[in-house]
Amino acid sequence: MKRAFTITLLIALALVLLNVMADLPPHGSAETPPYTHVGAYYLEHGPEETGSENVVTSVILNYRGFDTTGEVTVIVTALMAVIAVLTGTRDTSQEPDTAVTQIAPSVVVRFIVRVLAPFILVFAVYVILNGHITPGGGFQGGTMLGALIIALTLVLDERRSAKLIPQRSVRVIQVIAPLMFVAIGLFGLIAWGDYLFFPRSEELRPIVEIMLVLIEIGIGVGGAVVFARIFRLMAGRP
Amino acid sequence: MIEALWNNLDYAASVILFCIGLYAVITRNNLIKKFMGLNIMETAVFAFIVALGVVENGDAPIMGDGASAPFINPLPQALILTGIVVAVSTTALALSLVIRIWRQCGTIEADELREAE
Amino acid sequence: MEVVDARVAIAPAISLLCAALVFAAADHTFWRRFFSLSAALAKLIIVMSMLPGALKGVVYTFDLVEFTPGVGLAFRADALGMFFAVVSSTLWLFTSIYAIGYMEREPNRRRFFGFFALCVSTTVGVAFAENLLTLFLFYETLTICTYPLVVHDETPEAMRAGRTYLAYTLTGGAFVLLGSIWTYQLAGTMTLSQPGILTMEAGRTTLTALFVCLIAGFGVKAAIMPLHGWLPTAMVAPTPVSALLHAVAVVKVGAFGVLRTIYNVFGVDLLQELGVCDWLAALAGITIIAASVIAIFQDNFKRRLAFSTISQLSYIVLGAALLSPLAATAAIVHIANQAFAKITMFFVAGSIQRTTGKTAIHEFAGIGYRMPYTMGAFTVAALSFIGIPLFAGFVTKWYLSLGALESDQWIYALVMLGSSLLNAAYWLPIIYTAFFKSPREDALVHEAHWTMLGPTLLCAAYVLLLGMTVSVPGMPFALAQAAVKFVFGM
Amino acid sequence: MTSWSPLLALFLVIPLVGAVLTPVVSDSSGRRSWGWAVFIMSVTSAMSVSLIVRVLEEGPFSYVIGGWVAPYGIELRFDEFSASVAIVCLLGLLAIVFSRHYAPQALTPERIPYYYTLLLLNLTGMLGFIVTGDLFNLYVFTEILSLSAYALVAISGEKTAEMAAFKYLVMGAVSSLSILFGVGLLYALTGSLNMADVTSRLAGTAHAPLVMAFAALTLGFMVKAALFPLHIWLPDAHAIAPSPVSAVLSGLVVKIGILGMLRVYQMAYGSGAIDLSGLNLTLTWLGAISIVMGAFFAVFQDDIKMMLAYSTISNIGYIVMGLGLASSYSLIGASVHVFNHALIKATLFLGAGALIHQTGQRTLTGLAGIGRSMPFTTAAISIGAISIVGIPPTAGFLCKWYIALGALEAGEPIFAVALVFGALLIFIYYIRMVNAFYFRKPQDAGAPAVHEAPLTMLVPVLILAALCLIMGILGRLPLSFIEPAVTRLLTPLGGG
Repeated sequence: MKRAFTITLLIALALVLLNVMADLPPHGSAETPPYTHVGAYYLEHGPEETGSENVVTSVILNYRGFDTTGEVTVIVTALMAVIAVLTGTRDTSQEPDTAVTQIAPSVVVRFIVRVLAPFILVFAVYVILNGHITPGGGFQGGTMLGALIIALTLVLDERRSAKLIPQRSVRVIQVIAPLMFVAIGLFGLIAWGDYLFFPRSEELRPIVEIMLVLIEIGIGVGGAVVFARIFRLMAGRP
Repeated sequence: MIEALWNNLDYAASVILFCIGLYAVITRNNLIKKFMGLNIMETAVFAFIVALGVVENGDAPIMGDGASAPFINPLPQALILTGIVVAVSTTALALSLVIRIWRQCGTIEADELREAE
Repeated sequence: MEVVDARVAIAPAISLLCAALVFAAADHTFWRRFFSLSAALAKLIIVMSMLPGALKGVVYTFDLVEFTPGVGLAFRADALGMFFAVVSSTLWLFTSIYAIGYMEREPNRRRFFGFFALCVSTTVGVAFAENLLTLFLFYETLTICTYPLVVHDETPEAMRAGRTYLAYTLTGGAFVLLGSIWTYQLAGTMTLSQPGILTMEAGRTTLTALFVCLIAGFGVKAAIMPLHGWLPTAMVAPTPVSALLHAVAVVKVGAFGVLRTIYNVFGVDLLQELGVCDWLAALAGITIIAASVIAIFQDNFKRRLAFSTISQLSYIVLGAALLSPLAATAAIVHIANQAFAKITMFFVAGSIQRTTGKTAIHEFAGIGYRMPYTMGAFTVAALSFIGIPLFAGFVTKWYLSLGALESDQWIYALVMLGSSLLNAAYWLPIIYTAFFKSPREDALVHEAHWTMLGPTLLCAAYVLLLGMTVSVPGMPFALAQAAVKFVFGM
Repeated sequence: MTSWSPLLALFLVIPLVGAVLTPVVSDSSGRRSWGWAVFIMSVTSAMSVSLIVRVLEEGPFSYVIGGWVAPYGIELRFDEFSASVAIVCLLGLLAIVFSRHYAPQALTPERIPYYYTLLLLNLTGMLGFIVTGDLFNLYVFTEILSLSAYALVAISGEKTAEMAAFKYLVMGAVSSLSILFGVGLLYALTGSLNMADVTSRLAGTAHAPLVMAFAALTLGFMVKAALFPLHIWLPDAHAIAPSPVSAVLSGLVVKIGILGMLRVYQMAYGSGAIDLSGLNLTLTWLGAISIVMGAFFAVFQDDIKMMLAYSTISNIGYIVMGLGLASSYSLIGASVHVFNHALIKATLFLGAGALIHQTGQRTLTGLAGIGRSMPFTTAAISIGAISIVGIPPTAGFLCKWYIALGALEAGEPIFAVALVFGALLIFIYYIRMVNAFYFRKPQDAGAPAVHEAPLTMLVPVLILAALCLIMGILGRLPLSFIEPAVTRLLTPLGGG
């Protein structure tokens, strides 16, 4: 009975939403408010004001840089939350009973992953570094790097996979993303008087490029370590 | 109304996906299935917002050589990049909570947990 | 003639300070007694120092804090407020002396005396309140301060009495809050300095609803019949608390609130137009008769006193509801007459309980021989209630009947006569058993401790004084007449 | 110094960096992370004071990040309503000071540094939420504060903590999604994300999506504010969380929902494109039901923190009713009650936390007669109890007075009656609490001698209790402070 009630409720909600969607400005046309207002400004002034051809990266890092600062803080909050919930538990059953340790991956998987690892690494680094020229950027590269570390953890035995993330300085690296972003922001504040300010003039373009790449590296490495650590924590390893 | 809806088909699809996700969240008993439904809802909303920026035969907003005039609006894509990472974070926390619940109560079925309480 | 004078604010502040000192004085009894008595004396002196000015028509005001224009805490000692403050501060002095004697071996006296002082500071606060908000503030704090006194013994029965007490008085407080907000919204101000701030343009139904709301709010503490439930059950408290509750603080605050509503919030002519007061007068009349009838059948001495208080309080409400100058004088004067007479009776009840441990009336056989002075004081108070001339009670009954005839509602003159007869019916048997029945045990004189006997005799003397010196200028009666002149605009 | 505008950006960045660095700074014992957290919060509080002084002098001001002019970049806007950052900083600082002795007893040592990190992140999220003027930035900060709130509920590791946190997470995530959906719709209609810009461009847009956008936003914020039908997650979450966290959750995080609704109202009234009378009526009715329902359930609880959690629902009912009545008096009352209720609820939760820390008992019967052995804490709790009921000299009174006045002015006496008698119901369960403390014998006389709470717990509770009284007496200050913002909010509607 409960199920029938929820279904009718959801159908009603769907109908209301469909009616709303019908009245929205037509999909795909160039005259809709989003396309003519802020979006058009970004497309028109993006490259020459922010120095990066990839307008999406210029929006993420430059126009709406504060959003992305908040964004990397969300990842770090997630990591802190996972650590707070999973480590230091009171109950005695400490042995990690998840499936990761029991099923040893077949030799074919182990071999292919070990062969592909360097290529994935190179491609990930490329995506991180060229975020402002070609599609990609800190987040995308960071996720690839994280996935690589997770794949290697699955494949390698505990002793060697622990070395993938440097134990001593892990507490700093995992928060490098927001730190780097804020550092560049403060640099902008000190040098040009406004927080997160990227100079617009032509001759200062190299400095802007360096700032963008630094932020990309920060997000990439930070993101990768966060994803890998969340995975290891869930597997019951520090 | 129908022909306007036909034109905005992408938005309609995201609405349907949203309702499926909500159905899963409400009726599914297993905690993991519950927030899988949540992920479906999140994807639906992200799809809707990205679809807002699409332009007829528009090109990706990369200003390199060979890119033609009507570019896709970059702003929704930037927003959704953030949205996806938020979804991942919520899922990570939800998964670790489920692991803790499993270790403490031995079950992740919502009704059994309610009796155990 | 308005004069800004800090004394109006100092009077309530004194007992707040005393309460703090008593709480701080912890367990060494000497300091606690010293603080209570010195604060009582200081307050009495301050209030008395303002009396001559008030008699000449000077009104002392003092603004404490202003939340927003028209909403704030402010004090104003007009004739009515002055009258009530004089009565409560004199009685507080007597009750403090009596309480020191009575509470000799009781546990946690620190808490008792601290909240005791707080209670009376709130009573004087209500007396001097300039607007409904200050009145509501002290009205609510009074409830909170008297709660620990009612549940002082911490027995389950006391806790239950405390719970009923809170249930009634808090609902009353909520009604008063609703009423004051509504008045502010209708009249734009809440001041009690004018003879009536509301006007007819708010519409008959809203005004009647507001009147019912305010009267219900104050009526709970004035123990008008349907709302009187808490009063008999609160008898469980120690006697000084019942004395404080039933003669000085709580019930009088309720009656005072009713007077303020009728005279200062609505104003006499608006009420005449509304015609709501006839219902109130009828209700008060019924309460007087019904409470007296119930009192006859009460064997426990304090419960009989409680029902007699309910009926006496409705004298005040009746006097106010008759809307005639003479009845108004009677209502205001009765605050003093009832206070002194009732407090004497409670002191007597306490002395008997403390010395002989008896509480039921049938055990009082021959008590007159063993405690002649205490029972003598009781007889004076009883005669005053019955309304024998030369006693305070007679003054009220006389003016009330005149007022009833003046506003041609002769039925209430009959009610006065009937209540005198009923009073005789439940006081005289006690005097008879006390003096004319032979005592069972040995008859050696065994009076109460002087700290308890002194205040009893003083109050009885005061009852006599009030009764005889009606026309003497310096007495509170003149204050009552000044208040009536202001309210009726004569 | 106060007019240096990038201070507004630093105001958010410094606590953010401080929060993120806490695990790096702390050693195993967690003492250093406590010191670091107190330092960061004090710096942030100082900045919030200078910002408020500036808004007092110059009125609302804003700062564009990265120098991009308003609709193209992110604009941080600080108006009278954002003065509530003061209460966030104050309460956050006192909660952190309070946890010095509370955390080692309630949590395992490894979790202490992460406890302070999550607390700082939660406070940063709230500060960001209040100060930002950009819709999507609002969503991001909501996520930061919600995620840390879910984890803080689960951090105590008690039996039902994880389940309560999971329930809170699912409902919180759905509500954030509905907020994002509302933001997406507003973006589709106006093409911009800056609140002021959206307000100016809203007129003349299609009606159905506009109503849906506001409905989605308000629904999302109603869940965050735990309004009546969507409050199910609150009692378990606030009762099981460690006491300083419950104080922050009940005092602040729930208020974020209210401040979100205020932002929505600013946009709706500013643009005038939408008639909110239907929404207002539902909000008022839901508020009234919340008051009575919250108070009613609280009466039957024996666990002291569960009782306080239900009283939060009831007080949120007051604030939402004030919002729904949409008259200038009730709006002023509601926005000041956001401030005062945070103070009062924090006094009660921290006081209760101190009691539980010292005696290990959570129920009223267990805490009987505690008044004698812990006089100061129970005195503070009694002051908190009296002010939550709204007895005149305390902080709670003025707001209720204004909301009731607003109700009467809006011609709805029924709500004034509901408000006054709701306060009555609330008083019943607080008298039960005070009754248990003072007027009942301690249960087992043989219990080990319970002595007063340590200083780091006692001082915050006493400061908060004193503030409850001071804010009551100085009632005029916040009222006149909020007045211009409310009149500005209502003027497009003809003064309200």
